[in-house]
Amino acid sequence: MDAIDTMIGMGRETIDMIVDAGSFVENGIPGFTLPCADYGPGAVVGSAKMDGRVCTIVANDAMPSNPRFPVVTSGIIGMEEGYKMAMAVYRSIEADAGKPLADKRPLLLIVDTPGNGPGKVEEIVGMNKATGAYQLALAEARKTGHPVLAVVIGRAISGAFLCHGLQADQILSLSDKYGTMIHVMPLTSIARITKQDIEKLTALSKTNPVFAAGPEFFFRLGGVEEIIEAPDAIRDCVLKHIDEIYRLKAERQTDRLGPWGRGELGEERGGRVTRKAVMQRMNEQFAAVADRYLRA
Amino acid sequence: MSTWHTLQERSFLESSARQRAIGLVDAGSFSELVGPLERFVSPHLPILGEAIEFDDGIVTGVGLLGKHPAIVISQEGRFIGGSVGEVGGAKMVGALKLALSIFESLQQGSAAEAEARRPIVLISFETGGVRLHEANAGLLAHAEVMDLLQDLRRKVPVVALIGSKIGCFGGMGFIAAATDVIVMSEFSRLGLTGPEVIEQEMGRNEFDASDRALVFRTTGGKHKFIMGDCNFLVGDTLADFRRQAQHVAQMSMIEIEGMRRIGSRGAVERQMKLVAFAADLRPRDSTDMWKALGNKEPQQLIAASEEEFQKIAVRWNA
Amino acid sequence: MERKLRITVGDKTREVTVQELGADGHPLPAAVAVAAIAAAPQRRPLDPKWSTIQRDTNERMSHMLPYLTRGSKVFQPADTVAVLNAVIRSGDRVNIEGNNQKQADFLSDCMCKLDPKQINHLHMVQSSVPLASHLKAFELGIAEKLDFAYAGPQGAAVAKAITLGKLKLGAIHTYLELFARYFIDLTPKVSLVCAYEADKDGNLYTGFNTEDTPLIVEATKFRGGIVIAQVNKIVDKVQRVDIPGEWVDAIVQSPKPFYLEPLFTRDPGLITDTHVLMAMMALKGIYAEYGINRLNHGIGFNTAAIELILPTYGEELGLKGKICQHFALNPHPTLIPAIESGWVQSIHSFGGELGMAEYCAARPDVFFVGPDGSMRSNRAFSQTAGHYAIDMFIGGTLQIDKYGNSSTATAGRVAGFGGAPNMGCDSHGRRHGTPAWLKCGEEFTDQQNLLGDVPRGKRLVVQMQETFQEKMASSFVERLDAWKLAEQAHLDLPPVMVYADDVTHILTEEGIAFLHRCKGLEQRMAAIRAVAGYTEIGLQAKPAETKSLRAAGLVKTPEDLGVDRRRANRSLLAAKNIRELVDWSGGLYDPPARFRNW
Amino acid sequence: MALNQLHFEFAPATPRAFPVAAVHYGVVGSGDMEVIIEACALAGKTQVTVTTPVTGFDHVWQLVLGRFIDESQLADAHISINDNNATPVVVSLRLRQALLEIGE
Repeated sequence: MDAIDTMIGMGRETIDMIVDAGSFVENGIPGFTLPCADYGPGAVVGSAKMDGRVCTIVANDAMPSNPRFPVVTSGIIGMEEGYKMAMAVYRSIEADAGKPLADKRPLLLIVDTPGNGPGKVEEIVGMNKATGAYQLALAEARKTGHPVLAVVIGRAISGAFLCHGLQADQILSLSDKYGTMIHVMPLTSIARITKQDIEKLTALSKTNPVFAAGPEFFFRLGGVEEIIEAPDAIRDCVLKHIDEIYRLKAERQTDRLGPWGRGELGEERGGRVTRKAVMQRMNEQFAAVADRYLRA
Repeated sequence: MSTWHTLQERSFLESSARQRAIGLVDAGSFSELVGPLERFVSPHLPILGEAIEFDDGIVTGVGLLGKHPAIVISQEGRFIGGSVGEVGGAKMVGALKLALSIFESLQQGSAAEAEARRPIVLISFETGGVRLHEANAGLLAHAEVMDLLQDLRRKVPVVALIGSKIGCFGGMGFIAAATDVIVMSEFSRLGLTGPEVIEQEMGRNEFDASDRALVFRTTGGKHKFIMGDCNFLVGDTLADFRRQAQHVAQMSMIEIEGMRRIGSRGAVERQMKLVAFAADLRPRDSTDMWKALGNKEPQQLIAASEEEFQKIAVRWNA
Repeated sequence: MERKLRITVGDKTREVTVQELGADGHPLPAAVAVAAIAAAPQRRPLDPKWSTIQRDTNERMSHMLPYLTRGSKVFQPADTVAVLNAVIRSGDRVNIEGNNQKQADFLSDCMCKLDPKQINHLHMVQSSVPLASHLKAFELGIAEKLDFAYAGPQGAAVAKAITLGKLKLGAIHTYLELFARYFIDLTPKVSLVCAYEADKDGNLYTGFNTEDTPLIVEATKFRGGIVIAQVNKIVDKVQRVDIPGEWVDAIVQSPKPFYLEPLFTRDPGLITDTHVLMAMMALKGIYAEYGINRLNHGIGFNTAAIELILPTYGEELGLKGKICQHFALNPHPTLIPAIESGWVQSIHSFGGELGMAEYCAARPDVFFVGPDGSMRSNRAFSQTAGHYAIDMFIGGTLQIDKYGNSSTATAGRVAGFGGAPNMGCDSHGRRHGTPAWLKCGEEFTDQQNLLGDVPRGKRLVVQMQETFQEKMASSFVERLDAWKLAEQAHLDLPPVMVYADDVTHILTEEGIAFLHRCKGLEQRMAAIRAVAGYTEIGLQAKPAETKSLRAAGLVKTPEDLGVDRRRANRSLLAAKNIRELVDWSGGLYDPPARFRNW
Repeated sequence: MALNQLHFEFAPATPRAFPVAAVHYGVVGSGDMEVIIEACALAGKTQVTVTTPVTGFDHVWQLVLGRFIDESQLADAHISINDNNATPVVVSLRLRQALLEIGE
């Protein structure tokens, strides 16, 4: 493990590092079936145990390419992948339906994805639905009481991070010492598209978290809960946060979790300070005219 | 002057975000919330020397559709492509949160009253998604919006109205997909990846972004209607869109839930069938898909007026 | 020893060498043609001293013969380079057909594959060089000298090639001027033209996009040159013979249809409120004022806006039947609503616009449609019509100097003139009178001063230009960039599109300057300043002077014209996007894919 | 390069007070601008703040705005403009249209 300099492309290995030894059963979620064995091969889903507790794993596998959709390679989330991930979540929710909060299985998202399928067929069929479906599934899991924890081990880029990560209760990230990438777009592309000077952007990105790339900046914006310093610390950190999420859900402190919780955290950490003021003002202004709309 | 009556016959495609917001709800009923006078401008654009807008490119407010309070979110494509940054994102999130709280407060009263006054959310999309100048804040706001869409499920219908120049792409393409009902005109587009990026990824021979006919065939209103991604295809006036919104406001929540493309295991299973269909077909062009679905003359569909088209188009049905 | 066979064509007999025979033993068509020339009854035997051109051509064509399919003038696309190699010699004057619309692109590409060691120093004489391959021939050293009219997108490449010494510039012309030189001192030896269809005998159908072909072929073939055509399709019988097969030496079906640039298509979606304001000013202040009935519109959003408010604002002003009835004009899609509303009686076109063929064919009362049912354009005739038979030219530019000279040249770009100056000038050979022409002449103070008591008319030449363009680039300048360009590119004179002495009106969003009504240059300059807004030129305007110019009717603001600014918005446009143009046309207009918005 | 803020003050000869609390008009598209005009007690003067990425045209702003004030005699008002490369003609047009919004 000492030799590891990056975890990019090691989605499957990471599962084994985190879960109880030998406990991962690929596709082994109750009721979960696939149309074919190599369906959405860039997504790995299944059940495992963590400290003896059953959990659902949803991870990226950067190695295989999708045999039916050629643009889907190297961990890209294509349509099959997105729906496969969504199905894993829905089946997990169903498996624990009616159980008390404490018995809802956690969902662990292992994130290493460079994007969504950028192809013509994807647009013809509607790539946006696949990733949208997965996000809604995760939101539903979270709201029905499942702890949902994402851990970024490699690439968490733009739309793919939105779908695989940003709907979690909490997000952890491996330190950028391991090449971890979290961003919407590399600075060079931002510079090209916004017609800004790259030197200026680079200088600004050192201090301004809103467009800079990297886990540190997302941490300051509340987008990342905690940064994990080394791969061998992932398991403990994951277990700690799952316990914390269980506790917060039990205490009905769900406002401190999920995308909304990250908004609040971003304010605490000084990263997104206008957000709250905007919403407060909206509520005040509505209050002043509410009668017109509620009693019309 | 943008009076409501003159707005009704106005082209939706030509209308600004504010004109759309005003015209989509009943005459004189729109109250803008956190409007330009509040001057919540982007704190990030000035650092980059980029022009700012007093409403940050998103109009939010409340109006009425009959007795239904309508929470309106309307994006302005002319300001930095309708992109979503921290302020605009917060306005969207705040408006959706407001819809939820209106719903909850109405639940306090009689059930009949709550039903009769059930709020509705109208989102007039015109955006490419995240604003790159404040990308991280924009991205996080997208996640918040999605989270709230799930909160509103089976409570408050969320309607996507897509009829503007830029269409709805990027992260906002996910958001639109996750709404309850999608209304489009044939002049607008919905998707994830913009044409230029597809060209860049696949090469010009596969996808020529300057071929607008191809671009519209792939992501335009007519195609989305055939694929079932858009529930209603309407004409290009504000009145056309408003009438459709009004219609949705009166539908039952069960009916509305039935219009969804995604958001349940059953819906996902239906989509998986569509993906499998595409995997078998390997369409080189959306018209291959149209033909496979039983549309014999794709060219006729392209040329057809919106009304004619609705009569003859065969749609995907899982 | 050379073996010769005797063959008979008509009533004449001639000897043919064995090399001129096809595999079946019959003479090849070019040999037949040569035989025919030799056999022509009215022709005396050729005196070698006076037929050097023809003998040279015959010799070259004999090298081309092996590539022609027997019994026809057709050669295979794969043999194109070899055919060109057979007929082109170093130092030749060569024409590659192409204007701002259709392009003989395949032949142009193939010409670049010639070996520059074998074939070089070509002198290109052609309307335009908008393709990359046009410039490549210079970079490769195949071509050396250029006489042309328009460079469009290759303007920068032309400038660069000149600077690098790769291109020797003859002159930049206007179209009509260059066409004229084809018949005087710039006759092509080899012309590479293009057409929609050909039959095996070389009859060409150039149809809707006839454009420059007849002129090039006539100039070339009647001076013993060689004409090679690329065609989209070889057919048994062409739809209409636009060019007789006798004037075409060889044809090839190009792998792809020839490139056609939709240069005159303007998306109404991009017309701004300012364009509408200026269009309103133009209609009220110029069209109505002079009763403009015979005219040409330049390319641009300003003129597109005028076309699109004819059925709305024009109708309201009661101008239908009084203005805009006869055009020399490309088939502008934005004119469809006015045509459909019955404004226009006739349009003769320089070229064909992509997507408009079916519409034009379906409106034979308006367009020049042949007995076969398709339109024919002809640039030479339309340019002539535009030069002599119109009363007004109105168009935009890039820069206007303080004297009123205008130019589209910018530093580093040799864009050329195209055909606009043939219309944006006074035709001094004109002798027929029309009310608009006579009224303008009467008002033309400085001209009258030179003529004494003899009346003479004047064409209206209107420059319609916003004071600032995108990114605050000023339209009014102290000195045209054309001067700088002339230095950089070693031009004889700065390329001026429209000279100040030809301009009658400058129309900006600030107002209209009636330059021809002014006395002398000083007053003209004051009138220009008065409409130049907040540009450096405009800022030199003196309020008192502007006031007196307005009082004298030499400058008119929108208010002076009674144009209501509140109405100046896009809602006045009869069509607001391409789709609405299609609707107006009843589905006959088929816009190019890149302009579609549905 | 940050955004530039320009400030101007005008004193119209025959002041006409702005009749409503505030009006907003326009969209900050490329080559366009938005404006807010608000009533504001300024002793018969009008102040203007322009926020723009463009530099070097301060004198043009001064003139365009001056002409607008001359024509409208707008007084006791504060005008806020967000500009994105609007040309003078667009600026004049939007200012006039803003007044038309309130029926002036």
